[in-house]
Parts: sequence; structure tokens; C-alpha cells
Amino acid sequence: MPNIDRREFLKLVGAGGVGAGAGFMLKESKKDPTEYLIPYVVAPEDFSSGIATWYNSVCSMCSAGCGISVRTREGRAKKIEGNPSHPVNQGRLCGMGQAGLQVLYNPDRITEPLLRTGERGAMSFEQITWEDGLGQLAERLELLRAARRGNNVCLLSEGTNGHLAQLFESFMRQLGSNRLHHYDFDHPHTLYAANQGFFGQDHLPYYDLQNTRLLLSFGADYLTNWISPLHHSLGFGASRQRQEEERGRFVQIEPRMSISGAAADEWVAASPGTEGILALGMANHMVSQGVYQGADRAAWSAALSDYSPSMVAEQTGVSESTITRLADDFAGTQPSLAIGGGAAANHSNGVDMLVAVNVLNYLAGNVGREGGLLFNPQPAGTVSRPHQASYRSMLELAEAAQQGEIDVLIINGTNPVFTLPAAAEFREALDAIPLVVSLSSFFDETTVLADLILPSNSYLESWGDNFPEAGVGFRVGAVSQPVVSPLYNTRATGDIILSLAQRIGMSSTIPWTSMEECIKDGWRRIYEQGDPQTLAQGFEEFWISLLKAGVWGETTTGTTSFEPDQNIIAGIGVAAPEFSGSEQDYPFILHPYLSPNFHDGRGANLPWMQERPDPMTSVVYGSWVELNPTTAEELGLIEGDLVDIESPHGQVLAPVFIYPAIMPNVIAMPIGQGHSEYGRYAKDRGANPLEILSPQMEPITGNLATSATRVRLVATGRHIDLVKTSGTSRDLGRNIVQTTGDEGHEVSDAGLNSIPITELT
Amino acid sequence: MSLFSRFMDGWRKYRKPGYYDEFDYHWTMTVDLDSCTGCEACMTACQAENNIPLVGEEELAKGREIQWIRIERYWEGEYPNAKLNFMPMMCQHCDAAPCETVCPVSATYHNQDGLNTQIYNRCIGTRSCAVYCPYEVRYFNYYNHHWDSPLDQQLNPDVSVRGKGVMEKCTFCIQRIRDAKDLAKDDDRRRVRDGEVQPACVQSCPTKALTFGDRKDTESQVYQSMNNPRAYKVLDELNTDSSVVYLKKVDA
Amino acid sequence: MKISIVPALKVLRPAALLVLVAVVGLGVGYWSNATFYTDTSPEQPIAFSHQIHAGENEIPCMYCHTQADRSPSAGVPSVSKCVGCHNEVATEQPQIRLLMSYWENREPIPWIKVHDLPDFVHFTHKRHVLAEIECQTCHGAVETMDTVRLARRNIDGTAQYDHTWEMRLCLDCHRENEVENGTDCWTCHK
Amino acid sequence: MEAENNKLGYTDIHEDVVRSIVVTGPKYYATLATAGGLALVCFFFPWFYQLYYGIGAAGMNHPGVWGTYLASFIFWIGLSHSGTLLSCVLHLTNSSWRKAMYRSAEAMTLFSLVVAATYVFVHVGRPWFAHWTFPYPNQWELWPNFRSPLLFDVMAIATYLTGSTIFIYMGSIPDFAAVRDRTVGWRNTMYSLLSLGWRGTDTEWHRLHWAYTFLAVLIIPLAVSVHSIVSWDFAMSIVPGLHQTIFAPYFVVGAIYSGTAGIVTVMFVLRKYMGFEQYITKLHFDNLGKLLLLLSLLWTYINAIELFTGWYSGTSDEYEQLSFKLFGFYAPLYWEMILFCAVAPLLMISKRFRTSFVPMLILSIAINIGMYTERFLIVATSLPRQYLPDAWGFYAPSLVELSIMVGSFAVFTTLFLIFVKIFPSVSMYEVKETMETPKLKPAIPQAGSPA
Repeated sequence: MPNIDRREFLKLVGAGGVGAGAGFMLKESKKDPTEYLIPYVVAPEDFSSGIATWYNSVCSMCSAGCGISVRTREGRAKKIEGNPSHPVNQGRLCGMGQAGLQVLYNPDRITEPLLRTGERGAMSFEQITWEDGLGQLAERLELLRAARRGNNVCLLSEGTNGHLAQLFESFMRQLGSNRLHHYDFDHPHTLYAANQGFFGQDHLPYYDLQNTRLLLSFGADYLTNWISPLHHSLGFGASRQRQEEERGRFVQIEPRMSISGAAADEWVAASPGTEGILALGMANHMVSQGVYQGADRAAWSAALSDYSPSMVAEQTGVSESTITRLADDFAGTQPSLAIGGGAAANHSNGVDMLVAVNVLNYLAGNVGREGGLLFNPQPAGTVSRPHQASYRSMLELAEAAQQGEIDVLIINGTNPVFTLPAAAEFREALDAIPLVVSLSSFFDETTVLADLILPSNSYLESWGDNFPEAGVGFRVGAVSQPVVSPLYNTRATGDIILSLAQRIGMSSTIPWTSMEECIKDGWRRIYEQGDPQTLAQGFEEFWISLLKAGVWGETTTGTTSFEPDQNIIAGIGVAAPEFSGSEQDYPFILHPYLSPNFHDGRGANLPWMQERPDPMTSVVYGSWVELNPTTAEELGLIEGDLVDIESPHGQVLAPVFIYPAIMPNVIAMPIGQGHSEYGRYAKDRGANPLEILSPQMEPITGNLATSATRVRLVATGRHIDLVKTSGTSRDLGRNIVQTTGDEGHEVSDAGLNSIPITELT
Repeated sequence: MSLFSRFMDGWRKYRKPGYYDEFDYHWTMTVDLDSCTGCEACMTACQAENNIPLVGEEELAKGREIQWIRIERYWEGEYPNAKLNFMPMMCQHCDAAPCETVCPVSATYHNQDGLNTQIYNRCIGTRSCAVYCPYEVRYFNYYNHHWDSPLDQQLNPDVSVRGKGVMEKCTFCIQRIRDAKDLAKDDDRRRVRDGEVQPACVQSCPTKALTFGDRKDTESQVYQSMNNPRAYKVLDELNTDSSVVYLKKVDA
Repeated sequence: MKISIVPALKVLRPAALLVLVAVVGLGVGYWSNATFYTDTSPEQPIAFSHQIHAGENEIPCMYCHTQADRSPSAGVPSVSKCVGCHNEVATEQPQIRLLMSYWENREPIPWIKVHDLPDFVHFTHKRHVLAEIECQTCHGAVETMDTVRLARRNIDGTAQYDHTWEMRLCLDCHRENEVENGTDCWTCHK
Repeated sequence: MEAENNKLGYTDIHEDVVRSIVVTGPKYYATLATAGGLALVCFFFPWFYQLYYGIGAAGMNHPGVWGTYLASFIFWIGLSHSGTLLSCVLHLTNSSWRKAMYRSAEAMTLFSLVVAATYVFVHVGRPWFAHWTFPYPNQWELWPNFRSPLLFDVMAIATYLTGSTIFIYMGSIPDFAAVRDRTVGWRNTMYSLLSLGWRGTDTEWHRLHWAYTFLAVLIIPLAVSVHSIVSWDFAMSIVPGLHQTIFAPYFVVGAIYSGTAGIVTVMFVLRKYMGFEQYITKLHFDNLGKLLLLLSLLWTYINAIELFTGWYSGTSDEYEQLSFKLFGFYAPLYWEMILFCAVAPLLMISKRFRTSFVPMLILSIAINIGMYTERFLIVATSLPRQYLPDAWGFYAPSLVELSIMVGSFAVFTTLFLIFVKIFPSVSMYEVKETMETPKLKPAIPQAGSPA
């Protein structure tokens, strides 16, 4: 070893030191960071970490009222699933229902009561306390009530039924106001009217899809948004999975193929608005062919005389042979069922059309028969039906507001500014109202215009109950209970109303202090009407078991007999549809349809819904306008070309999508996108076709004729790439989706654990 | 047991296609194309159950969707006789899976339940399995996904959240299978009962088009329905011997 | 002339020496950290002693970690649980006063995690407890620890302290006891 | 050629070569700086960004999960087949014209392999775990999947890398010695280390030759196997357009083809800028030209076969893939490839073309562009369009990818530039072997010359 001089030594020491330091830090860096273990202060008794707890409740994403059971872990909702014991959805749940979690956990929720500081719609609010907010509102209401001007208070809610609706009713009655409105864009006013008019029933019958063997659907997209889609899907599946000969057959009659159309065995394109005429044409055929042998046959043939298949054929664009064939099938296949809805029902002749559908059912003897159309008993709880606001009543409301007859408008959940056509001028009406209060928990188009925002809980945080309309043929009710404690400083709608009531001093008639009490009370009454053998167990037990099961039912069915009287028969008839805009200026008929993902737009703030490809087109995050290939060719348009859709009442911009199954003179647009507000996921995305609808109404119900607007297309010359997940939607003869018709390769081995063992030696 | 002999054990297994003489269970799914309405409830159910990230519009435009189960759509014919056929497509859990042979680190392998499994924390992201998979059901995490708070509170604690550079795919909701087995053990049963375990998609399907169960149990619903004369397997000519059986659409 | 590689090597010696020393230093540094700085028993908000509870007073583990036999996670007792006893027991101890202050403020106690498995590992206490595996097998002789620290069990049964778990240890045990599908990845990974 | 070399004495050779190492002009530094800078900016920065962001930085998607990274990988592996393989073959066949160029050729092999290896890390999603692909005992008691073609790949490339490193190093020991004796200071030290005390005794020469030949024999099958295995990454899949038995020979031929073209390019550069006019002559270009011509014909034939297979299969899957390749979005690239790799090389039929330097340079570059395109098309036209049309997508490289691709050439150049300053880029002793031993006694007594 050579003698090391000082420098050398220092060098070595330095090297060693650096090395050691590096080594030390290396090990240090490999150690785990500190994590914490936070226990409860007092653990709730139904909680245990690592184990899921399930709560049964009711879905409020649409009006169908499916039962849900929510899986929670460590006090957080993890997944929503169908409640197996609920007869409406029997454990199944649609995508939107499952996306309810993103209503609860939506990053754009309103977390505090807010008071407007700046201009209306300028989104300038300040946080206030609940005391303050409720105080201000109560004060206002009390003044009006004292001044006998309670009628100047309007409560505009989303379609609610059950005891919340009841609470609304009594609250408004106490205020002395008859301005209680439930407004849903998609409420089937015409269907109610038609059943009222033909069957004389003020509630919907039960359509027994499960047991029917031939379903004729006149425009009703029963699988995605017609009344109770989940229940219909169950029926559809069940009937499809029956043995070959028993297998149900489904025929869809609509100008643009909907999901139900795709699922159907046959899709018939009748020109928009003529579905009713088509139905009567078939009825005519059935009567004239002597299929119908009722006593009042003569009356029928008289009433239907001017709907000869030939005439109908030329009006509807459906060939005469098809009409007669369908009619024969319908009469021949037993049991069969005809339903109507969707665009067909939302037309200028909607009610008559649906009556015509009922006529078909009657003539084929499907009324009151299993596999046909069964009458529901009176629902157990109050339903919002009497207060359902049609388009006309919304116009009247706007009118009243303009007249200054409305001082306070309380909006709960619904979003009329978005779902009403611009022509309704509802936004302007709001400006004329001194105090607009919103109970919504999202900044939707209506809420941003509010002066006072009292954010309500999401449905997963609050008490409620629901009596599914058009239910399942017998009385069903379900209780929804909070599955998680409120995330933010929000309150349940019911509680808000209750505390208002208390402040105004209605405690005599509205005694409850919380919604839970209110509902429990209501259910006590239902319980007491119930049959003795349930009574035996005592209410508390009943209540507990109700909360456990989440649903309650009573197998009392409605009336089965039905005889239409003569003047009804005489009055049967469907007028030709009326469109706004002349055919030469506006060559196309606009067919807006409820998007399977966003319903009437309420789903647009749910990222899962935005990311889920549209079932028919696979487009995500956006809207589009559907054109028939030939039409597109004539106009020289390809997928992604931006076009202006112009109606007499405005225009919207949307990219073209070439849609193989739509009539050449019809263009279709999904409803739901095109929000100007409503959170980061929905804001400024796509276009809203409702804006340009002409304010045309069905005369009897005042229902908006959504598909009665003519439009023209103006190419802008701009082009975007539609964001969609499908590559090529033709299978190029690869026989991927096989049908029993063609001979595909049979399954190679359906045998047991088929692992090819080839021992190598 | 020495490392070497263990290694030799593994090697012997490798020499046997499918590794196993016999599966404990043989989980199988059948899809009735005749009842499928393309409503995509299954997709949302899967997203919720398996912590599938939100990708965002830009990334979707780049074709980076992550959908463990997706609905494929195939148009047939032209107006007015156009038809649209839907086909749910998820990992077929092939017994002769091309993806399993190619993964250099065995991050994907066949387990004794006949499942084609993916171990996220073993994956190094060569993406070769996705190339080898003829069904295109393997999805890659091109970057670290994130959930706008509080959306992350919904994440399922039984399923790990995959980070960037990892391949992922349908697992037949293996966490549910695990729980079901756990339950079976609790009441001293050797086997899971039929219908006791259902993947999220099957559970949510509104038309009951999907059925799931153990193929080895001849009583099971899935066994019945996979012996339906309409049964066929997609891309069967590739001899992937898949565990998802489709029932043909009825031509009526 | 004589040609050899040696002179060239000679030239390199000092540099080589430096590198050598540095490398040795690296090893030393790493080793010293790994041996002397392995305290896995962090300062807890309350100096709770398992030695006193589980050891001297012989309170069974399941008394506080109630869920160990029915849930994947053994569970940490809620504050109320502690208070349940300490309303009477040793109320004058300063640490108990501390506990009580948490209780009065209705605050949870921010315990610091000692045993922590990665998020991709699925470990269920339930199955292991039901299989009658002593808690000590994995957690070491907790009843002797004043403050809990990491422990792990080697295949020969010897406990080893202040070391994190490794996959092979799980595998060893699973093999030894012939656990059903004990070596299938998805049994323990998620 | 003899004529040319006669002008040279042993001394001149040494002086030329040593000069090329010792004397460094500003030009060199300038190029080195640019190359290095380019490598840093275009290769490493984007890569680090990608490491941070994830593979999403590249243009890959579903189902186009492989992209230019893999194309580049194959390309560089291919390029690597130039040197070592070639020089082995020529060594065994005793073709003397090889001797002037093989050193640089082998260097190319080495460095393109290095770049290719780097691409593996660029390609995978979690490179920090890439070592899991090696079978080493670990605490998880896990082994890699020995059935995976990718694992074969790792092994093959590792072996090939080692083999060619040893080969090139062994071949240059005597030259290291020679340089050692002509340099002083740190260079002297370095070379005395590198030359492992080489004296040039008979035994040493004997052993060297024996070992050298042995390695040459060893490496030829290795080289062939490496690219066959690389081809299996694709051929063993069932992707339409990739699942073909022709792929192994296809890749091997393609590899040697592009490799040889690469050599032509490099030799031109050496000749021009390192002043080796007298060593690298028309003869080399002529011979390489012939070789290239042959390879191009082979390549064309195999391409035809590939198309035929696709067409003859008659399945929609293969057919769609084919028609997309020929007439789809990337069709221009395809025809460009055909032009560069199948048509243009026919020019080399004329000796005049083969022996003229600049045209050969241009052609060689064109060929490699074409070959890169081929690799790109293999990935980009087949993966996104497989069996299920609904899942079809489209793949186009992103900026990051392109820049990394460009950067990789810079990396290669940098390495090569460093190489020419350390290694004697022309094998002195072997060039000498090609000359008649001088009648007169040598100018200076020297070591490192054949006895």
C-alpha cells in the first residue's frame, strides 16, 4: 500500500462519506409514508368496516319509480342495484338509475344556501345560513298569506308522488294558493287523456308485455323511456326467452328507429303523425273482415268506414298489404297488445291517436285480459296527476307572471327553462317574478336565474316514498330512506317545506317536524286500510319490515270489464297531423326524441352518461342530427358536417350522422344535450332541439306537440369528427352476430370443462 | 421445497395447455342476442363496480375508451329494411387464450376457476396481450386517471384502481366470486350455489339476456342455456375456446 | 521492449481506490440505516400500551378488534369503546385524561398505521382468524409490546421484527398449510 | 485495388488510422455537439415527458396499442444485422474486400442494437419494472413466462448484444495495441488497458484467429435467429396480416437488406469524412451493390408471397387488412416502400451505378427509408383493424413519437461518432494482410504486425 498523503486521504474520506450518505438516503427513500387509522368516535350499530351494508330505497332518476338497493361501505354509497323484491324492476336497474351515484357525488352540487347578489343569471351568489334563507322566504310567504294574496305563490315541482306531493298540496292550500304545478317534459298527458276518454279511467292501465305474444307499438319507445322502461324490458326479455312458438313478436311503428325499434322483429316506418290513422285503418280491416264479432259491430264499422286500408296506405306511406297483414296478425295472435306513445303521442292529434290504439286493443279483445291491457286499482298514495302541468298550463303560468300575478315562485327539481321551447318565453316570465326560489341542488338553467337557492338533498340522502304509476297491475308502494348522511349543508325538500310551514304557523294542519315523521304517519294510514292479517303484526313491525324490504304491495287488481258506449265509438277518428312551417320552405320534419342517456336532459351532468356511447350511434359527449343516407347524399352531406337546423322559431347547430333507419323526409335529434349551465360535464355541449320547437299544442290536453315542427337544413361548410366508439358498424360478411336464419358454426363444445389435454412426453 | 423444484413444477404446468387437468369451477356467461336491447345498463354497472375511469372527451376522440364490457352494433340492410343488431362484447375468458401465452411476465394467466385473470401490479405494459386478443377487449391505461372529487368516494374498495401503464379487462367480477366463495366457506359448503354470484352486468341486465354460472354444474342455468340449440361462440374459428357463449338472434 | 497491462492498471489505482471506498460507503450507509433506524413503532397520539391491555390484563384481542373474525379488516375500536372501560378504570392517568379530552370534543383519535399492506393486496382477517391462526403469527408478540412495531413470521416460525412483509412469506405459509388455491395470484391480489 | 494499396506502406496505414483517432478537427466536435444535442432534445426530453405522463403521450389507442416505437425497434434490430452477420459470413468465406469495412459495420451492429434495446424501455408502459422479464430468483418466487415470444426476444437480443460486443472487441485488440504504441498519455493508458497487453506473438495471433473464426461461426445462426424471433412477436399472434409463416424469413431478409444498405451509407461517410479513400474503394461499393441487389430481389419475392397469402386466404379479415394496406389511408406509404425497396434497387444491375458513390449513397438511404416504412406499415395497418369491425380504430403517431424516432438516429450518430474516436475504424492488421509484405525492411520496427 503506498503511503497516502493528506489530499489523498481527504479524497477517500469524502468519497466514503458521500457513498454512505447516498446509501442511507436510498434506504430512507424506500420506507413507507405514514398512514393514519381514524376510528369512529361512536360507531353506528349497523356499521362495520370492511363489510358492505345494503339499504333499500327508491330510484328518482325518472318517474318509473324502480326499487333500488344501495351498497354502502364505510358510510359511503358504492353502488346502486335493483331491489329484487320490488315488482317493477325485480332486481334489475337501467344505466341511468345506476348513475344516480353521480348525482350524489357530483362535483358540481350546490353545497350551501345561496342568496343572489348580482344580476339575475350572473352567477353571483353569497353564502347564507339556512336560518337566514328560510327566514327570508317564510317572511315573504307570511306577508302574502296575511294579505290574502297567497295565490301569488307558485310551487313548481318535478313530477313527485307519494307523501311529498301530499305535503306540497296541503302546504299550498294553507297558503291559499292553487298554483301548485308538477312539470315534467315527458309526462304522458295524452295517454291519460286517451284512457280517460275511452276507458273512463283517470289512471294508467297496466300493459302486460310479459305475457303478450304480439306487441304493436305505435311510436312508444317502451324499452328506454315510455312510462316504466325497466318493467317493459323485463317483459320483453321474458317473452323473448319463451319457447320458439311461444316467443313474443314485437312490431314497432315509428318514423325513426328507436331502441325498441331495433329490438323489434319488424320495424314499420309510418310518416310522422299518421300512426293513429294507421291504427284505425287496421281497426277498419279487422271489423270489415269480421274479426270483431261484438254486438256493437255495426257502430264500429260506421265509425271506421272512412279508414279503408287503401286510403290509410296513401296517407301513412305504409303499404296496404302491410296494414292488412299486421291487422290479421294482431287479431289472429292471442293475446296481443297495442301501445302508443313517444313522438306519435306528442303530436297535434296525440289523444285521438292513442284512443285509436285503445280501439285496436278493444277490437282484438285485449282489454282486461292477461297478455293484454289490465286496469290498475286506485294507487294507494296520492299521485301528482291532478297537478301535472301541461305545456298550456306552463304558458298560463308564464302569462300570469308577466301580468305580475306571481310574487314568489318556488322551483323544485324541474328545469323548465331548458325543457320548454324558446317560444314559450319562460325565461322572460321569470324576470317578471320578484322572488324566484330554487330548491335544486344543481346550477341548472332555471336555478341560475333564482334569487334564493335552498339546495335540497339528493334522493339518496333523504326520506320519501313512491307509488309507481301504471305500476304492475296491483297496488305497490315503496319507501325511500337516506342511505348516506348528507354530504353537504343541504336539506331534504320535504324538510324545507315543513320548516317553512312551521315558521308561517301551519303546525295545526302540518304537524310534522321532519319528513320521516310525515312519511311514517302517511304509511300508518295506508297500513290501517290494509288487510287484517298485516294489521296483526302491529305498525312498528310493519314499518321496520317495510324499510327492510323497501317495498310494499297488495294484490288487489282493478276492474276487468269494459264496454265503450255508443257516442264514444261515434266520436272515434284521427285528424291529419298539423305541422308548423310550410313544406317548401321547411322540407324536413324534426323528430326530437328523449336520449336514452340523458332522458329529458337531467342526465347530462352525469359523466357516466356522457361517456356511455349512445346505443344506436355510439356517439359520446355531444349531440347530432340523424339523416337518411339518401337524404344526406342529395344534400351532399357526410358524417360530421355541421348543419344549421332552422325552424320558423329559431335554429340550432349540429353535426350530421348518417342513420340507416329513418324516413327520408324526417330528421331526428336527441334531447338532453345543449345545456348552457348545469355543471362541468353538461355545460356548452351539443345542441338542444327543444329550443326551436314551434309552440303547437294538442287541443284537448294542451300537451306540446313536440314532433310537429318542420325544419330545413343549411350546410355551414364546417366539419368536425364525431366522437364515437364504434369503428365500422357493418360486419363485412363476417357473420359475427348470427341469426337462426343463417348457418353459422355451431358452438364447438358445450360439454364440461373442455380443456384439451395433450401430454407432452 | 427448493426454489428450483418449484420452478420445475411451474415448468411442468406450462407444458400443459390450460395448465390444469380440471377446473374447480368453470365460470361461463351466456348472452342471448335475441333479448339484448342494447340499453347499455351493463356498461354502467361495470363502470360502477370495477372503478373504470372516466376518460374524457379528448381521450375518447383519440380512441382511448375503457369499457370492460361494450355494446357492438352492426347494421344490416338498407332503409326501409335496415336492422340493427347489438352484441355485448366482454373478455371471453378463453380456455386457450392467446393473451396468456404472450405476456412475458405472466401478468395474465388462467386460474383454476377457468378465468382469464389480469394481475395489475405485475403488468409491465408491453400491451402485447391486447394485440393478441382477437376480441379487442383489453384496455390500456395510457395515463393516470383521476376522479373529480368527490366522485372518487364512489370507488369500490374491493377493486384496485389501476395506474398508468397497466393493462386491464373484464374479470367476471372476480371480487364477487371471491366473496361468494367466502360465504360458502362460512356455512361449510364446498361449493358456491348457482345464482349466488353474478357479475355486475348480469345482475343489472333489464331483459335477463345475460346469464352467468358454473358450467360444471349441470343443474345450473348457464349450463342449460349454453346447450340451447341457438348457442354459438364468436370467432369460434380461431379456436380460442372461449367461456362466453352467445345465443343467436331469432329470425322471426 | 516489454509490453504489459500492469503500468496502465497502476495509473488507475487511485481512481479505482476512490470508487471502491465510495461503494463500500454506500453499503455501510444502507446497512446502518437498515439496522439502526428501523424503528417501526411511531409516536402514537395516545401512548396506548398493548403490553398493559393484552399482556398484563390479558384482554383478548377480539375484545377491541371485534370484527377480526367477520370482516376483512380487524377494525380499530371506536373512542366510545375505550371510554366504556376508562370511565372507571385508571381515570387519573394523564394518558386517560388525554383520551377523555378526545371523547369530550367528540374527536376521533388519529392512530398511526403500523401494519400497512399495499392497495393491490386483498387480505382478509376473517379467513385467517377462522382458520385459527394466532394473531401473533403475523403481528408478533403484541402482548409484549409497549408500543406496537412491525413484525413478520419466517417460514421456520421465527418472528422477525421491524421488517415489512414480503410476498414469499405469505406464499410459504399458504404452501405449508396447503391452502386451497393458496398460490393463485387472485387469492391475495385485487 | 491492388494498385491502390501498393501505394501504401504499413506505416501509412497506421498513420492514417491513428490520425483519424488522435487528430480531431472542429468539424468533428461540431457534428458531435449537434448530434448529442439533437439526441437530448428529440429523444430524451420527450421520453422523460412520456415517463411522467404515461404512454398516452404517444399516439397509441385502442385497438392500435402498438406504434412507431415497435416499428423503430424492429428497424434498429434490422439495421443491426448489417455488420456482425455480414462480416462473419465474409470472414468465413475469406473475402478479402471485407476487411476494410467490417469494423465500422460491426460498430453499426452494436449501436443499433443498443438503440433497439433502449426502444424496448421506451415502448413498455412501466419500464421501471422491465427487469421482471429476466429470470432471476426473487422474493415473490415468480418467473417470467417462458412461452412468450417477447421473452424469447429479450433473451435473443441480450445474447446477440453480448456476442457482437465480444466479436468486435476481440477483432480490434491488435489494432488497439498498434494505436497504443503510437500514442502517449491517457490514450496510451486507455489503449494498453483495451489491448490487454497484446504483444503480437505467434501464439496470440493463432489464438485470436481461432477464436475469431469460432465466434463468427457462432454468431451467424444467432443473428438469423434473433430476427426470426422478433418476427414471432407478430407472427405468433392471430392478427390478420401478421399471422403468417413467411414472417421469419421476411424479417431476416429485410433485416440484412436494410443492414447492408446501412453499411453503404456509413462507409460513404467514413470514406468521405475520415479520409479512408484508399481503404474503402469502388470495389467495396461494387460488391455491396451486388449483395443489395440480390437481397432486394429476395425481399420483393417475399412481399409478393405475403400479398398472395392475404388474397388467397379469401377471408374478409385478411382481405380487408390487405385492401387497407394497398388502398387505404397509408397506401401512399406502401407504394413509396415498393418504389424504394423493390423498384429503385434494380438500378444496381448496372456496374456503373454500383461503382458510383453518391448514387449508391442516395439509394442506400432510400432503401432504409423504405424499410422503416415497411416496419411502420406492419404495425399501423394491421393492429387497428382486426376481427371485429365495430372495434376498428385508426393509429397515427403523435409528435412525441415522431420526435423520439428522429432522436434515435441522433443517438445512433452520437454513439458512432464517439466510436470512431476510440476504435480504429478500419482494421489495420487485416488491411495489411491484403497487401504483399514489403521487400525492404520495414521503415520502423513495430509491434502489432503479422510475423
